[in-house]
Amino acid sequence: MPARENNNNKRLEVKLGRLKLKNPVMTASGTAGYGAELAEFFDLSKLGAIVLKGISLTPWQGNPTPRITETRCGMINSIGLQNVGLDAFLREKLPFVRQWDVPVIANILGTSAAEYTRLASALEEAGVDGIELNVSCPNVKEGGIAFGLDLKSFASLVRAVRARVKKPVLIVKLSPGAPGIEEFSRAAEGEGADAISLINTIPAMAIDVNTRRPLIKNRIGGLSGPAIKPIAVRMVYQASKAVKIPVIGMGGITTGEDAVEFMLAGATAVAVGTATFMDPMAVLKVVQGIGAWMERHGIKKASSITGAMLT
Amino acid sequence: MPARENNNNKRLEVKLGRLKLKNPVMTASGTAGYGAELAEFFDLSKLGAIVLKGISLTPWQGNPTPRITETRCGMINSIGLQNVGLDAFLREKLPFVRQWDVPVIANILGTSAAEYTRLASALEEAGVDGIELNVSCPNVKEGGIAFGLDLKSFASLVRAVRARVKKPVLIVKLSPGAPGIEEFSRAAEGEGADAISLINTIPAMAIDVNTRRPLIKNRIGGLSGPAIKPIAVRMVYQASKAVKIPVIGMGGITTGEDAVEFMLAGATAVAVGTATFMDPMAVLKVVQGIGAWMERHGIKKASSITGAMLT
Amino acid sequence: MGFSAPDIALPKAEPGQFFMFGVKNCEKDPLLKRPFCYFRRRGNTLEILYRVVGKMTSIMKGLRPGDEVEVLGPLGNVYPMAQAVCKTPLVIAGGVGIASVYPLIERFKGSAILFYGGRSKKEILLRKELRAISKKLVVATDDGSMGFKGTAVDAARDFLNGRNPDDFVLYSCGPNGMLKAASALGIQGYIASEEKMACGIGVCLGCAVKTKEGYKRACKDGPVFKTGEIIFD
Amino acid sequence: MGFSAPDIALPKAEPGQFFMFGVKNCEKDPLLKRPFCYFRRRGNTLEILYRVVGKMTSIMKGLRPGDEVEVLGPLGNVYPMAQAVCKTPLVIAGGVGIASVYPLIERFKGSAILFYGGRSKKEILLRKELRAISKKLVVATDDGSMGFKGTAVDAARDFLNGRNPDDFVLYSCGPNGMLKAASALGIQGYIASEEKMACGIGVCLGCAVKTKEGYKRACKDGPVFKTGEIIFD
Ligand SMILES: Cc1cc2nc3c(=O)[nH]c(=O)nc-3n(C[C@H](O)[C@H](O)[C@H](O)COP(=O)(O)OP(=O)(O)OC[C@H]3O[C@@H](n4cnc5c(N)ncnc54)[C@H](O)[C@@H]3O)c2cc1C
Ligand SMILES: Cc1cc2nc3c(=O)[nH]c(=O)nc-3n(C[C@H](O)[C@H](O)[C@H](O)COP(=O)(O)OP(=O)(O)OC[C@H]3O[C@@H](n4cnc5c(N)ncnc54)[C@H](O)[C@@H]3O)c2cc1C
Ligand SMILES: Cc1cc2nc3c(=O)[nH]c(=O)nc-3n(C[C@H](O)[C@H](O)[C@H](O)COP(=O)(O)O)c2cc1C
Ligand SMILES: Cc1cc2nc3c(=O)[nH]c(=O)nc-3n(C[C@H](O)[C@H](O)[C@H](O)COP(=O)(O)O)c2cc1C
Ligand code: FES
Ligand code: FES
Repeated sequence: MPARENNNNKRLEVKLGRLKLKNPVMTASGTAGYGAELAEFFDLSKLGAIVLKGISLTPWQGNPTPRITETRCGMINSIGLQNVGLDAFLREKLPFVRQWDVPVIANILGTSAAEYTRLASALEEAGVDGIELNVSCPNVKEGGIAFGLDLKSFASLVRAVRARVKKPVLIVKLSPGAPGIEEFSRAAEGEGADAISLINTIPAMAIDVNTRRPLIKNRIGGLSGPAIKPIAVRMVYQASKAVKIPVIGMGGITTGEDAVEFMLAGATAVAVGTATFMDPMAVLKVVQGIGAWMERHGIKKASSITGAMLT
Repeated sequence: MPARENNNNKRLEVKLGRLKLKNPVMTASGTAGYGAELAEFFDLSKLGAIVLKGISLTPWQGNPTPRITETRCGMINSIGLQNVGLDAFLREKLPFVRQWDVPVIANILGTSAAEYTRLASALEEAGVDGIELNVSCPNVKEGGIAFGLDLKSFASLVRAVRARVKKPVLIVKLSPGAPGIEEFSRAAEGEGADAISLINTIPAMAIDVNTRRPLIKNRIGGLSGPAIKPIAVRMVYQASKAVKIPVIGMGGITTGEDAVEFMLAGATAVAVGTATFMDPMAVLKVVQGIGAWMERHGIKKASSITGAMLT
Repeated sequence: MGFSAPDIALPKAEPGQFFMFGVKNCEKDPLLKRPFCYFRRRGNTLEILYRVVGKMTSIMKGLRPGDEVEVLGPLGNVYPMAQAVCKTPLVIAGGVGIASVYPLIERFKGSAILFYGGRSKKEILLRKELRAISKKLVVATDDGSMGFKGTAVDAARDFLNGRNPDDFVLYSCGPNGMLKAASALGIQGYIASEEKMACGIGVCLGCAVKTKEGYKRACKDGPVFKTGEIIFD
Repeated sequence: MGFSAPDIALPKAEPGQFFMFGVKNCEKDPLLKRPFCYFRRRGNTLEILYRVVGKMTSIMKGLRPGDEVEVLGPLGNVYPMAQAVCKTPLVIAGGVGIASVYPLIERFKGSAILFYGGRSKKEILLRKELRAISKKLVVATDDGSMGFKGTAVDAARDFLNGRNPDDFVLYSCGPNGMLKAASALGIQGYIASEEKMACGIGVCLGCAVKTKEGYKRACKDGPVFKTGEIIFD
């Protein structure tokens, strides 16, 4: 029934500022590469948006291994923002993912406001649909985390990038360690961000008691997955109470019901990260799961789930 | 073999300031009541110390139900520091737990420095072996969390209590949301704390997508259990690098190996919380598990595990 | 479901008590044990009766003979039965609350009157056994698909019409709404609360029940409380 | 362990490839699938060979016929076999690395020389089958409890003494130490890395292998790499 499908599609539509998404589900940066691998598993145009692996001006080689370890209902990673750098990205990666009818959101990181603005300008020119400022990567000293933890430099970074970015929607990804999630959310809104996204991974550590060595070579990495979901839902709730711009929620989503939980808490859209490692089809299953939940609950528009928690 | 047992006991000994513990394992405040219930399951004198449920000057009735919900590898609680208050504690609860040959550590909370110092004075007089300042309960506005998040009021609180407390060891329990775990640790040390303990539960939320209601009546509660262990290990590592006083590690410990992990990261002692809900004998099993690990690894003294992570 | 322990004598459980129940092998998710009422004992096997509603009960459904489980108990207090000597026990149960009152009705050896409610026919279990062990069984379903159409409390109210409430002693277990309504029938007696539990042994204070004397613990001070003791809001 | 899928044709796997393997029913702990080499196929059943070392493998051990599992694959690249037409395949395997080279040796139909090492006799599996499918099998154990006392690479070095390395093509799978030593034998060929993996499909960048051209992904760019390509530190 193509008509029904079409109808369903409309029902799932949400908006991030000027950007319309077919459905509220996107990939979480760093968990879908630049799109090529997932494209072997499903049609990328079924996604609300695809958020690409973080990119920096020059290539970064990343951290030594082991870079990942599983923990109880979660995992720690310290990839270290390994990426091909802006030039190779524009030349080799972006053209590929733009073949699909899906909004492309670039995730950027830098060591100074100047780097962020140069990245943002180049990406706007290249025609990406959205830019996500990663000011919260715990895995490299240079990963912008300084911006993520200090309100003043955070606000001035958002201001500087906003001044350069006209067409793509500007998403600011908050650090879960931000002292005062509400204040940082309001600062991002005040400086003109179109949306905020949270949460990034939470700094964490695990030690192998047999070898007595850290399970992550870099010692500290970022915790993601179902273990952090309750923390993420709480932060999304707090952030969405604090601002009027849309909030993109993420952290441990593995099913449509998890996504609905974030939306009830106040998220307009959601991103799926670690779940893709558990199952390459996870993002798509989350889209379907939201649809199924809406059907069960007689809800006509996905956008009406946002903040609809009863109390 | 009583001789061997004795020997084993000595091997497990650790010190918190002036206070000697038979072994590094204590109950986590709020997860062992005032001792009576666990005493039905095992001999309390087998513990390193017993840390009692937090007490305030006057009785607190606690939060409405539901107060608990399970999450992935963790749980959220919002008990709301329900407690009998200082007077009933001194009259009815303390005498009972003091029957055992085990150090008794009281956990206190207040809404002002004056309340904390009054509690501390009364407890010192009553002869407790240690006092743990809870400045980090996320579940009540009055739970001292303001002290836990602001460095200045935190330091002055520790100073005020320290000035009153002579005999019992003074333990300061940090908030996992403290902006800068190192600074707070150093402040506690600088103001004369004998030890710091961490982590308390992490503010979190979960929503039932069927009823669309929060699974905790108070909406936000505190996350504990194995899910948070990697975050706790990281914080213990950071805190123990920052200070010379002993660190008591907790957060998701369910086995002796978990305890060893915290000790390798830098903890001198550990506390077991949520695991007691999974199995009333959990604390004791952790003691035994540390011993078994030491045997396997040919380690003679538990105190030598502290900070012994290889890199 | 039944379970037995080959090496140890099974503990003696009394009506009203419960067990904390966990499965092995599934690491830390589900994390906590779950409470289930003492249902009955058959030889060396203790039985519980459960409904599949979520994580743990789904796993329990997949268990096979020989699988290991973790059981803590019996826990909690017991339905007082002294009054039932001179009064008629009037039992009101809803849903799987029937598991809690089943051993009680057995003890009353045919003297209990049971009002047993569920949403529909499908939810009404053990009808034959219940009829055999009680003096009178009234089934009530919300949708009228079996017996009285309405709640078990409605059915009990009809029955009491014209009778003296003082001739009866109430025993009730079921959802909070039912306990509240049953308490309002004007019969003295006992109700068993089923608050969510984390520890089951009285240390977490998670299972708080609001009573006239402040919060009490369903697991340690209950699960059985006197009618009128609990404040329903 | 073998698994089959009743409804779909099993995919064709090649030597060197692997599957990501998960169990059902255990909720989110363990969270991630685990990688296991394509070992062999028997009728409509794909087989993997595994050692019990931790969470997932312990659960796998408890699986019973009929239990559902989740399998993704085959994934990764394949041992190139062209050179083995004019050269003799010299295979060095350590521990469960034998699973990876087993189907390769089968393919070589009796032309491969296998050096197979383990800590002790207990770790040496499938000796009969291996002897049957390879031209020559040399077992090496660290403690000398079976065959050559020393590592499989030591045994291979002894064997090569006086022979021309260019007559051989190397295939090796085992712990990093073995791969490093094997690469230093001076024989061109292929080694299969077993870095820890989260996704197995190339998106997490967790399984990074340091190569002359920077980090590569063991799961997508490998697991098979040319000798000399990987930088061991
Ligand atoms: C003292 C006591 C005795 C009980 N006896 C029985 C019994 O004999 N048979 C039986 O089938 N059930 C009984 N219950 C309820 C039983 O404990 C829950 O059904 C069980 O915990 C659900 O576990 P789960 O992992 O399958 O569900 P979860 O995944 O934990 O939750 C699924 C759904 O069930 C709800 N739920 C979870 N725990 C409870 C609870 N304690 N009470 C009500 N709803 C809950 C959740 O809110 C959610 O909507 C008893 C509860 C108590 C407190
Ligand atoms: C491409 C590839 C192919 C593999 N093929 C096989 C195979 O055919 N047969 C087989 O038995 N094993 C194989 N392995 C190793 C196997 O994946 C691990 O043994 C498994 O992940 C352990 O899971 P666990 O949950 O039981 O252990 P965990 O609880 O995750 O860990 C237990 C111990 O095993 C170590 N460990 C975990 N993962 C790995 C890993 N990937 N490599 C080495 N050590 C690890 C941990 O550091 C820890 O010390 C392969 C690994 C890779 C990358
Ligand atoms: C392996 C890995 C790599 C990541 N890389 C990035 C990145 O490059 N940029 C970024 O903003 N977030 C990155 N993240 C964070 C995720 O986008 C997401 O915020 C986080 O993992 C929580 O979601 P999850 O629990 O669904 O994974 C990464 C996460 C993982 C697990
Ligand atoms: C039900 C419950 C009640 C708690 N009450 C207190 C308390 O009164 N005072 C306090 O300092 N910490 C309290 N805590 C926090 C624990 O002491 C501990 O810091 C935390 O739970 C992490 O350890 P765990 O993961 O082992 O439970 C409580 C935790 C739980 C789960
Ligand atoms: S369930 Fe923990 S106190 Fe009752
Ligand atoms: S395992 Fe994820 S990239 Fe290789």
